[in-house]
Amino acid sequence: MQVEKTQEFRPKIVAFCCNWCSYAGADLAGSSRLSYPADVKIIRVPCSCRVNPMFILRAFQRGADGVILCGCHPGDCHYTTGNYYARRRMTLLFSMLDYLGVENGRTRVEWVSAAEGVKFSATMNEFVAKIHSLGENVRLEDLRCKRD
Amino acid sequence: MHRTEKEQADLIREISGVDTRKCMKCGKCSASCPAYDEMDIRPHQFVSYVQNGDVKALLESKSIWKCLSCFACLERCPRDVKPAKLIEAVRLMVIRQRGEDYLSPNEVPELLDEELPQQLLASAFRKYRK
Amino acid sequence: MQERLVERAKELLADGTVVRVLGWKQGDLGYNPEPAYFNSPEELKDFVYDGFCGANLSKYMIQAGKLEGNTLVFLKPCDTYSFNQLIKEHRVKREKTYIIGVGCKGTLDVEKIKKAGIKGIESISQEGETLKVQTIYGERELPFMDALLERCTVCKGKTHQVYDELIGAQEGEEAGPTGNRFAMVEKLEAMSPKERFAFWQGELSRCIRCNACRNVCPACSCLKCVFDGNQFDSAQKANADTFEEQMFHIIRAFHVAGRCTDCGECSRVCPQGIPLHLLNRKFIKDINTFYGEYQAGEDTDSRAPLTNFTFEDVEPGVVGERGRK
Amino acid sequence: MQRIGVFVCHCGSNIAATVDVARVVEAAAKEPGVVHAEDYAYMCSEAGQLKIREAIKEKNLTGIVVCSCSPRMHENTFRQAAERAGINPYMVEIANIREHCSWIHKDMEEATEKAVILARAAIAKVTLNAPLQAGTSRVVKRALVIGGGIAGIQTALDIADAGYEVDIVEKTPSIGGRMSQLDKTFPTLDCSACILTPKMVEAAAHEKIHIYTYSEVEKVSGFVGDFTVDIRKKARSVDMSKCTGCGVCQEKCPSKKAPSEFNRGLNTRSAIYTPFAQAIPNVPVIDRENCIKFKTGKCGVCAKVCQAGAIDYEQKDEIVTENYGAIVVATGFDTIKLDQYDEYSYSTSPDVITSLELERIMNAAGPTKGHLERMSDHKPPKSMVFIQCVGSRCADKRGKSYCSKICCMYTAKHAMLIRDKYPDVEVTVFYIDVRTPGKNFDEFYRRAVEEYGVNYIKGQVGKVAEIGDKLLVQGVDLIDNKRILMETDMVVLATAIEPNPDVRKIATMLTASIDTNNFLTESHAKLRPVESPTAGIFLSGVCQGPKDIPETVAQAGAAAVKVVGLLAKDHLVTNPCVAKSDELLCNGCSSCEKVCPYGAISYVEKEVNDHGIRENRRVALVNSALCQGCGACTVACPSGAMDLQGFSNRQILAEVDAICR
Repeated sequence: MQVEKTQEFRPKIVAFCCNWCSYAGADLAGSSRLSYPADVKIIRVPCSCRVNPMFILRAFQRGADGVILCGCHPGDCHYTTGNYYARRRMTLLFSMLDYLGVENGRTRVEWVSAAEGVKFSATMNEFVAKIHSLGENVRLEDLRCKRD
Repeated sequence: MHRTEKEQADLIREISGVDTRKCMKCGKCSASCPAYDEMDIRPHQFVSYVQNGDVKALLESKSIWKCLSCFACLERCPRDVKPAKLIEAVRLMVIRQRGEDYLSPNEVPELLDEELPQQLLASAFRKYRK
Repeated sequence: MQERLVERAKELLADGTVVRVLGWKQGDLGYNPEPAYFNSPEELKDFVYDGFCGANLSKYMIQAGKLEGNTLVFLKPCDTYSFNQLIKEHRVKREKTYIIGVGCKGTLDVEKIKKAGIKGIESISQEGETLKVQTIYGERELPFMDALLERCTVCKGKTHQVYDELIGAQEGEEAGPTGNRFAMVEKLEAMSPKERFAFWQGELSRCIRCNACRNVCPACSCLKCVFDGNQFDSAQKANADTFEEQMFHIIRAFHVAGRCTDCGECSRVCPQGIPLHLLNRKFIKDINTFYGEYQAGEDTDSRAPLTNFTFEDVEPGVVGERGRK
Repeated sequence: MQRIGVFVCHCGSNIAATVDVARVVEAAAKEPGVVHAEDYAYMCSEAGQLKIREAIKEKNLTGIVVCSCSPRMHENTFRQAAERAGINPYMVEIANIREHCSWIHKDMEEATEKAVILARAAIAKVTLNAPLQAGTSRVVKRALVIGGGIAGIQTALDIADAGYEVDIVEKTPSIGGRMSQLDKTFPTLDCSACILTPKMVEAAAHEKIHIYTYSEVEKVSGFVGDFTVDIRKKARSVDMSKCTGCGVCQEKCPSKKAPSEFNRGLNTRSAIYTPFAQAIPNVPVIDRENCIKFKTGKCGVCAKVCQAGAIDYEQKDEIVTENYGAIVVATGFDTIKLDQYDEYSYSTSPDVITSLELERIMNAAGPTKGHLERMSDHKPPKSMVFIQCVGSRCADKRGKSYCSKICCMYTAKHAMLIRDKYPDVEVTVFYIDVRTPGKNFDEFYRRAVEEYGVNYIKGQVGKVAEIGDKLLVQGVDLIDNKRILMETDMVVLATAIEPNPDVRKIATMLTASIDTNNFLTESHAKLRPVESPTAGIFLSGVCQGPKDIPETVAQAGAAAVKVVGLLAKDHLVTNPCVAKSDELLCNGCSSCEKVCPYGAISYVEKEVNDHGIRENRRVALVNSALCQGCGACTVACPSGAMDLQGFSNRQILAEVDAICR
């Protein structure tokens, strides 16, 4: 699925990828030339359990339109258990954000293995499409931090 | 509206939802086909003809009327190509060009008899109605 | 009851069991007793225990544990959950603490009394289901239930989780009013995202970042809060705009998730009347739904939900799926 | 203040064709702290690295950012270059503008814009980098090989020959694996057992090799250089130290109805059994599910006839705990289940068999003593049909998407052997493509056609039906474009292979990654084909992907070399990107300790000086030798006392800020 480009809205999307599975999956998507929109920028973290809710909120505060966290499939964590903790943390955090009225589609967790370049690309395409449908994030941006 | 053969091939792909590029030319569709010997253009060739934009031959082919729509080819295809859908799409194009239904539900009771398999009826509707 | 507590405190001071008492002291107004140390029998003359003694003294025991000698602390049933949780987190010293579990009839919300039109409050007394309020304008009355703090209308029980002795209470006592503590959370969940956003925008934009919620919270026991430090570049922002308060309150609620006993102190002390407990209760409700019933402070050794997992835990996508229903 | 240099790689046209590198240089140069920015065709080349080293020296750089390919490719290269120029190797950050940018975007404007942002994020991060010092950890000079097939045996032999201790853990009662089930091997037609058994014997006799058969890996902890593994030795019910391997017990065992695993269920075996004659060890096991003694309490014949007194009905599973420096996975494969392929009548007709079953039928030690016969009536067939690609190259859920690689060649082998031994038998092979890349492979296939007269027909078979005692094969000849309906006596299905189903459990224990087909993932598809991305875990044989015997043996040797390279080290340099606790901020709450998978965090009571206040506090202490740097603790810590070096809170936030700017 390819996302249609619109002139007016270029979403800012932060993708946290664990070093061992998802970052490698993204590399594989790259070497397989499986495209996804340039709006997605990847931050490498050692494990999905390294992602502090603070990082996600900060991204929103700075004007991110969507944040996605990718890690190894449950059971396949390089550090054995990291993604299990990440799964609980993110479930609760996303539920809280939803409770506060932040559209749920702006946050996502996806498990992508090092062999799943196709899934990585497909996930990013879907996620960007979702963000396009939600439009610009106006609810969470801290206007003081906005720079033009 | 006049379409080029290439446009017609695209239309067949669109109607059928078949991606002809997925075919690895193993021939299992033809090998599975109970109407193979009746056909002038065989199921595996349908895939290839559409892929190559050779639609005119398909439209004139008698195979589209010989296909039983039993879907054995569709079930057994290792690549999930669905040749039966292609044949059906070609048939549909022909029927649409003709502009009229050849089978009306009102005529059906008269045609029915005890021996007739249900599948034949379903297949007839697929073939002779728009 | 107040007299019995003072008497017992004096005995424990006298026989050297403790060197100080942590309790509530008469405030400058009739309805605001404050937590205080009493270091001698004489000082205990200002000791007070009535319906306005809502303050949860558990957190003060962190400091008390660092002082010389043992401390006597009075804990209401729900305060003991906080104390237990602090034991689990190695923040208080059980061996340096003498706990008297005090009976509790429910604590009062002065804002509700004021809203009922009662002003100039001097003292209170309870007769049956009625609260009698002595004011400078004479005696006034209102139903006791109508004056309770929200948290006491959903009492989590009158059983002390940890104590050395009980006064005015016994084991297995029946809980106070037990309403559905998640009623408001459910109501919010049923709203559209837009409505929810508007609700919280309205509530949280009143926040003045006085940090009272943080300072009173027994789970917020960090030596230095991340919002005062530079590790996250988040120190002491002012409430100039939309997201800073949300960020503070989300993170605060997240940090206490699975550790919060739902003591309700945050909402009680908020000078702006923000229902902060609704954030904590959302986490509690989700934890109960996703990972099984869990009450922080019920024990001192279980793993908290966020430092635990099962292989079959729900996926974060559950939030969206639930939303579509 | 940091002095940062930014180096933008063209990667030939890989990056430069889609990203305007000059603009990236220009934009990077404007970032705070950046004092040097340049681009070069190949930053990873010696000349490119020289540019980095020179710039570090000339401009007194304190940190560098290389905008290039994935850090998984060249992070180490650039760290070493930095170190050679005298700055700490951890003062290097990579902006991945190839895999994550130029290769996936087509629009130059868009890609350039993104590359600039990625560069900014890396610059923002490196500004906050601090020099890190790597520590060291020990290397246990012993390796574990999981799986005792040809891959495992070869790996173990090569490691042992290099002078290191190796343990093999094999699930079944004997080593040997799939290769022991094969009759002949392509393209030379040597007898499989003749070339395998000497290796089995050599492994068993090797003083450095210890073999645990009928055993499974139960638990793995630790990390590269120092794994701790629990091995479950399943109760054999036979004392290995007493058994002489005389075989009387098997002969006398009254329960003989258990299907023989070794013969793929084509015949039966006794309840006390060795899988095959050349089994190593030559010590039987009692299959308790089929043993009358275990089922009813009565019998005990084997104990009575055993002269050595080796039968031990009371034996229990035993757990052995061992330490290893490296672990090799060699768990091999099985054929897929065919219950979804009704059209080939495999489940209904005994004369439709898999190729592996045919191997057993052709083998002199097999169920028919090597006589080619139908399993239904034991008559010799007059004609045989081979069907290729059954379950391989399938897009549907019934089969596997990949080519199983070995089927074309073993089918040619079977066809040839049958035509050689039974010239009267007509042999027809239905194929989709014949794939013969390998030394002497195509020549072999052509011999089958030209010398042995095997009839190859292009076209997949649609249906196999039972007609009386015959099989009716319905297909097409795609070249002649004609229907084929032929009666035959036997049909052999070239069934797709899949990784041993146990491998998923093992991969989870090892935290080794696995793909959607359950093949273990290699660290790099081309350059590190025998290493798992998890350090210290190596791959041997089909567990990594379909392979024939020569490839398996070659890979087994390669895995052994990698293991030996690891075990030869005195110590390992550890990753310095580990957690670190700020004792002034630590509350002593133990949250971090609870989520640490390595037990690397402990608590100590110690006096701290908090801005003049001296007091005893309970604070977290990270053992940097045990910590692997996952960062779970950093999020569990509410006060932010716990941070991860190299991926600190502030570094990640700086990246977030740079991206959202």
